[in-house]
Amino acid sequence: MKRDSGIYIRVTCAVLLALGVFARTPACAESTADDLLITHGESGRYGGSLVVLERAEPKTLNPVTALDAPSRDVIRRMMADLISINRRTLETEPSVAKSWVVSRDGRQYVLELRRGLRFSDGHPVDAEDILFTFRAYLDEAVHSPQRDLLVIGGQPIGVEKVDATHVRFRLSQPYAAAERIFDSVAILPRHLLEKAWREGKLGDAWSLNTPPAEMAGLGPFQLKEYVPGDKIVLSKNKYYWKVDQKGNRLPYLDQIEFHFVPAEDTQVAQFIAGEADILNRVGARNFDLLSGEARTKDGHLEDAGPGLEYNFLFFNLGQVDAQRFPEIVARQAWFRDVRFRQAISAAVDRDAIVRLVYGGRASALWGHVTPANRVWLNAALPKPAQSIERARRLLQDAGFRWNEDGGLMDASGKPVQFSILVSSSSLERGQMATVIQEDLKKLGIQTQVVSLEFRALLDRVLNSRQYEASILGLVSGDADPNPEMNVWLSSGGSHLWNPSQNQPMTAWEAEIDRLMRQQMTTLDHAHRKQLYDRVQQIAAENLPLICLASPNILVAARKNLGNFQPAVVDHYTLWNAEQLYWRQPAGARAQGAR
Amino acid sequence: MFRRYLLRRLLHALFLLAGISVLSFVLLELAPGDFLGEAKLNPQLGPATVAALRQQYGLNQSLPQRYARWLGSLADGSMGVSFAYNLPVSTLLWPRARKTLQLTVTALLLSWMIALPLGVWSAAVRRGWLDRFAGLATSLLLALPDLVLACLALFVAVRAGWFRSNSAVLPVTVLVLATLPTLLRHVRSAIFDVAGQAHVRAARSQGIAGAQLWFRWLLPAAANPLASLFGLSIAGLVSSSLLVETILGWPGLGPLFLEAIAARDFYLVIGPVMLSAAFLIGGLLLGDLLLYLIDPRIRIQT
Amino acid sequence: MKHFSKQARFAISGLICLHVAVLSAGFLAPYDPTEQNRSSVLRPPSTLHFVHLRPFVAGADGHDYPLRFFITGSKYRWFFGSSSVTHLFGVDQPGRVFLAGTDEFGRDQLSRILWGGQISLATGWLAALLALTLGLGWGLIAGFFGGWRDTVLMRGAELFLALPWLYLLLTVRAFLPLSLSPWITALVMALVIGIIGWPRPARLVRGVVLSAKERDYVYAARGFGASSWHLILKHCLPQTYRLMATQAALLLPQFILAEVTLSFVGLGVGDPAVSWGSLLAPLRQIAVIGSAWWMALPVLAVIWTTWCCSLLEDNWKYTGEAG
Amino acid sequence: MRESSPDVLLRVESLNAAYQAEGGHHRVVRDWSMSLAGGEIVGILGESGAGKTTSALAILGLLTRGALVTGSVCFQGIELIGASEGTLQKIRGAQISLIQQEPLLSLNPVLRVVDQVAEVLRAHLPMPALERKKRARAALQQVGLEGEAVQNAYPHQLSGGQRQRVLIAQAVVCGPSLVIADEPTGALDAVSTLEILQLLRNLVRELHASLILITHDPRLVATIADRVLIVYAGSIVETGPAREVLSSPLHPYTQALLRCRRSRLQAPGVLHERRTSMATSDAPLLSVRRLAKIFYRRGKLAAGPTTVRALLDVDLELRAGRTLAVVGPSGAGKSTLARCIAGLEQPDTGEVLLDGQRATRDAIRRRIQVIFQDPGSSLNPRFTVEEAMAEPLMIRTKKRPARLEIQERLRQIGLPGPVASRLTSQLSGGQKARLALARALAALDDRGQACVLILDESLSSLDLLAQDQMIKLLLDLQQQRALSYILIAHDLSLVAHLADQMLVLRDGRAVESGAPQALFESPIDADWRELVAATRALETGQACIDV
Repeated sequence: MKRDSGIYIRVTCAVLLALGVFARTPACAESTADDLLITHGESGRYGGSLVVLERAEPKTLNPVTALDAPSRDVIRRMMADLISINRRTLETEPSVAKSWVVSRDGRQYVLELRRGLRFSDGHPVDAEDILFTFRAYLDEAVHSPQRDLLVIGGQPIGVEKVDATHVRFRLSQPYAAAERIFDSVAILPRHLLEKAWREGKLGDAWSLNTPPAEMAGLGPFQLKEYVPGDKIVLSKNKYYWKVDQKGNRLPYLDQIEFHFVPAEDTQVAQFIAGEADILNRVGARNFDLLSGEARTKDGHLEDAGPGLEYNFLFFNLGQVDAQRFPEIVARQAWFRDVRFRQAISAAVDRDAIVRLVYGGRASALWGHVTPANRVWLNAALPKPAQSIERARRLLQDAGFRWNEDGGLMDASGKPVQFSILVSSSSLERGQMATVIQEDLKKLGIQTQVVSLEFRALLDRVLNSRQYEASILGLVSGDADPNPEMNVWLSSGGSHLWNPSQNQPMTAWEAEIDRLMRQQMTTLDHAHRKQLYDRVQQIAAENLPLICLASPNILVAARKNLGNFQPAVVDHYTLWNAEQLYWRQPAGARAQGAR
Repeated sequence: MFRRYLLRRLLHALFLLAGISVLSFVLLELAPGDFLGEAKLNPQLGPATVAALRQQYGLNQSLPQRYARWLGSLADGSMGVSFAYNLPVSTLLWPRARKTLQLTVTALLLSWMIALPLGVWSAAVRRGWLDRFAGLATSLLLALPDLVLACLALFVAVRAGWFRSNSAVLPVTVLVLATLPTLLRHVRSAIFDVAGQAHVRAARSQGIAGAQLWFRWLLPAAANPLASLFGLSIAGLVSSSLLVETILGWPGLGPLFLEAIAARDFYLVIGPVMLSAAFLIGGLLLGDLLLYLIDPRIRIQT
Repeated sequence: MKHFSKQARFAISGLICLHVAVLSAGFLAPYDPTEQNRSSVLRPPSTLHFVHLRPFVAGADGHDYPLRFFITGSKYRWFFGSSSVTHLFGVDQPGRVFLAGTDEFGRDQLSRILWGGQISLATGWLAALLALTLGLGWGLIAGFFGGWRDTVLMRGAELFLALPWLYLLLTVRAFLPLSLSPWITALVMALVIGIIGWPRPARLVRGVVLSAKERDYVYAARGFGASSWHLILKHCLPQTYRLMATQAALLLPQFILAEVTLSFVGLGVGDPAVSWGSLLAPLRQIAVIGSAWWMALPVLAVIWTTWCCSLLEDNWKYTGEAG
Repeated sequence: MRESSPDVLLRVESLNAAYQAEGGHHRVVRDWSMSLAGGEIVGILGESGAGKTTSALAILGLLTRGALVTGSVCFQGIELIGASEGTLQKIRGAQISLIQQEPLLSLNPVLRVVDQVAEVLRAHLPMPALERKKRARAALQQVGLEGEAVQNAYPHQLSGGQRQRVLIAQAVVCGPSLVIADEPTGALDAVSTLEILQLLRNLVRELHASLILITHDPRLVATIADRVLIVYAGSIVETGPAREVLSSPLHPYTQALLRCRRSRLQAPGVLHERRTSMATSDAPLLSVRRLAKIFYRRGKLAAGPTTVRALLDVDLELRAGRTLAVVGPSGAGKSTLARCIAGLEQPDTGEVLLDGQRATRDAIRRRIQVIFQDPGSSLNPRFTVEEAMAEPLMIRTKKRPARLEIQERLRQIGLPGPVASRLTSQLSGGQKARLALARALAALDDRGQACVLILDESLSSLDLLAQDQMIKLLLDLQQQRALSYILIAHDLSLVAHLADQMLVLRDGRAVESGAPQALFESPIDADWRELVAATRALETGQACIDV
């Protein structure tokens, strides 16, 4: 991101300078005045179908109300946003908006729309569609899960039409990297949805049972067919607004099929059998299995390095009902002692976790920002190796003693033991608990791993607070710190160790609150980074989350799939679906696989 | 008499289903966590939105209110609304139930078609080394949980290159293997129970022997306990089918149900629960009716 | 023992051996079942080679370590309480002997199989006992009295069969304390499995009682003025003994394995406790099946139990007719 | 006895059969030798346990694997002892047919009878299914089972006589040259017995086959057999032409058997006269007024309910110390009547009065007891004799009875000390019957009130000698304790021997009643007349069944 000294900051992409050059290419012959986006990457060939596997079925195709990952995966292929975040560079880039200018105070954005855009049903797009889209998202009656993102400083962002191709957005307060919020806000076709919205039924529109003809979007693909429980088939949107460097209109693929396969093992089996073309994510063991499998010679396995997922151990530091759970309250005295948490952190062998749990395909973590997030990572954080001696010293300082059997006791002579909650559906976190258990045994701490069904676990952590320690993982959808607000603000619902506090309970939490709020309204990147570095430092010192490891993004695809460039944020493999193509003639492959 | 009996049993079944639905509602309510539990973790969702959603889904209503509404939704055939899908449960249920039924009916027929001759054969060679081997093989199948069996089958299929995602061969095989040992044991012991009866010696004294004796004479006589088992086996198959479908990616009720359970999608859980309860009760009823048809002696008892 | 056939004697001694081995797990197992050897992860079973008839194990450092008997190792507790450090066999440090390989954490599979049997067998037997007792009582009453009582009880059993158990278990888990000691867990599991498992035996018992109560000697005793309880206990109950034995043999392995499902809702045993169910859990991944066959060895323990029980059941069921 | 005629069909030489038992072998068949010519009818006469059935099974190689068989059985030149299963299988049913005793147990309960006959054909003669069914129907027709309804019925829907005919049809459908009939008339009344005997005789004549008739009843042998073998305790003790042996028996067993039979042939009512001297009050002890009971049966699928009238307005009176006999064909409602009187079944209408008063449950239980059809089945096979004896006492007195009392009671019925610890299933038929009697007596109250004992065919299944012993015991008891009996039986000679009064039931109605003498001498009801006639014919050995 560059800045100049003018009132407006003009952010454009270099490629836009070449605008209009390809106006007369055959692919877009019918709309000579179109603003098309020219993509990087190889120019491919047309045709073919791609089979992608989803772990679950999408719940809806309505972009406004979609909550779950599979729905979003499919919808993103069908819809487009104004500005999007490049999944590989993690920086914003123009999408339906050709360019935008930001006012100096960061409170006004004027976006310029591409001309001549059409929805996949051929209906032209204009600024009214944009206004409708934001009206819909911001309508409280619709209950869009994304509404909160569009409410800044308690005020919904204001949207107004400047002219047919310009839209102005007003923010009630400066908001850092505000253009990132446009990512994933899908432009809705007013001609198809306005009626439903006026009737208050927008939430019910575009369910899985809606006929494809009643849906349209600006994404590279459009709905072709839905087979309940089995698959969703998307076909090419012939009005898509991206072209390759030869001016060929994207996408290359005729269709994408999303097959619903709940078990990872079956996904792997389907990939080996040649029935699936892409594995969006596999575990380390299956990755090794695939690499050893002779029949996946035509498969390309890629370790895309660490993602944005961070797994951590945390203690219950919140308010617990002393009458109902006196035992937990008594133990919280240890958990609240920062030296205790530091000792635990020192005793945990993160390298062992990386090796045993992830087969080496992960990074050990000492802070919540993973190495994948190079922009925001505080590289200065210390990365101490496992040290039982240091842990013992810390415990000794905190008044803990050891009995003759080597068991740890607190100052009052009570043996130190606690339970670690893990989700029974997460194999990896269960295994981490096993490693930690053995590590802590060396400190004389007995731990019990309690494996619970995920919802039951969440209920304990967030509502009943009947737990002592737990291992969870969070995945950031974006590299920016703003989506992490809910985790780090003491009032946040994902402030796991002590959620939804009215007042920060400790000084360091208050400090983090202040820093996080400040960075949000700071427009200067360097300053923001400074603030966020400090957050990371405080977190690493006080260890509300004892971060353990971040698994690598492991993906697989057919070797002859062109432009396959896995990203480290979701969707790892399909983020550039419009550019994917089959290197061999499509017919030959189709016969081979299906 | 038969019609009255059938009518009475159907009435019982209806009461039973009503009871199951009430208990299911209570149990689901008592279970920790609810549909919006995870929403708190979603950084994009504020507490106000969560509260609004809770209102929209009717999660803040009392249990009797919700039950009454659900009963009402039975009348229009929708069986309530799935929170996640925002669709009537019935539209989600039926296409998948058909797939599940396809799988279970095939597996049911196949496993019985295998279990009957194999069970009779194993009774015929009783205590021979072949019978012991069969016993060991059934022990092996009994000792493997359904989940492991499914994974093993998947692995073998992949290694051998037989794996096809759209074919029902693998799930049916797993279901058959999972059901077979119990059926085999019961067929074998039912045949033994009959083999000691006087009419068997009478048949032998008339020169009836070998396959004719075992299959045409003994098997019908042993059908009584097997008819009850038939009913129970339907129920068993439906429940293991849900697991196997999820693992092997069969587009039946299984994945939908397990996901709904994990998500606490209230009515979407109740739907399959009621459906599988109906399967189960239907299966037991079918077993009793079958018994009635197979065993003429039952017809004179009340 | 002289009333038992050769087959039954084989089965009984098989079961006794198994239980003795499991009870003396600490002595027979060379290592602590939770001890992780993070440098020896997923090792296949050690091969023994013999030099002058003495068995040796190849160590990671290239040296050979002789297998020693009655070696001193980690401390363990006998089931009757006293603790000891003597193990039946082992090798000197830093050598390691893994006769059944190691798991993902480098824990000795053999030790885990032996120790795991304690909870699994206890749970299995207790659950079978409970399910059979409940089923027996229910089936006796339903079958003997018949009429509306039969209808109510049998429909009740069907209700039990059809309930969404997963949710009940989740609820049960929510009301239990946060962490349970392994033996309490085993008890809870046995209770839960027993309570879920009784309707099937109940149906079968009812069938037996239905025919048993029509016997002439029951009529005769009724004619003498016998009370219902007399008829149930003296005449109907003994008729169900054989069925009970059969059911016990069939249910035991099922109940041992039911733990796998229970651990999903948090009712299974968690680390550091071991059970056969939890040992089988890694087999749910094809990557494990494909790369570490020895992880499937715990199945043998379950198969052995199942097979012995089925041989015994076979014997129980049919010796009456043969003799 | 050895014959070496050229047309000898079956030759048995020194046949021995033994079962494995604790501490060695238990020899059941000892050194049998016999031979059989084509077309001959031989009777094997002996009491139960004498080895009759075992020998038949041994001939066909049907004994269990634990049994030890030696000797030689030569059938048409083929040695059957030690022959392969395949060889035997071809002979069984096709060349030698066995008609087993107890037809209900010998038929598959879940197959239609026509199919059961067809299965035998299937085993021996390959032919299309339709043809097979036709031949099976023809065979059933031949044995007198006509009409699809009967042929398509299941065994439990048929009467005893009909079931027996099905077994015979099975036996003859393949045209064997030897038929072995094991107690073919066991539980049948005189009319049916005669019919079955006639049928068997005609069939073997038609087929030019031989017949071995195994029975405990000398009347049957006298009626159709050419030759007879008398068996006692596993050995053949006497053999010769039937009439000769039966008219002048040599062996003491045969003599005792026939003596016992002859005592029944005395004019009916002899005992009655003997008893009229006994002082009894004229007031009836038990009276039954207009008793009715209706059963509902499930009909065929989708058919409406079918009612079966088991009893319709039955009246009866019984004085203390007297015996009332209830006779009638099976299904006439005899057992239902007994159960209604004993309070084991609730009648729909009508009442049961004891001493002129409506009887309470408790009174009924203390004063009326039933001994069932098969005394063996009324004893729990898991109980020891002592436990079985203790049961009624314990129930009545609500406390554990003294060992001495039990032993005293067992001694009274002739079951000595060592027997007490045996399982009831190990007793002989006669012992079981006596134990059942003792149990019923123990359940009755001793407080001097007159009691009723209902004997529901309790004597029918016993051998003649055991029956005789039992009758003596009953008569003694009647005198000692002023017991009244209701005797339900199909054996008219037995009834005539014992009863003071008679009631003839048919289809739930009382068709005749009165003193036995009157009923026997001037029968009114047609069926009853036929039954009396048939009994006479059997008793006198003058049945005209020759064609």
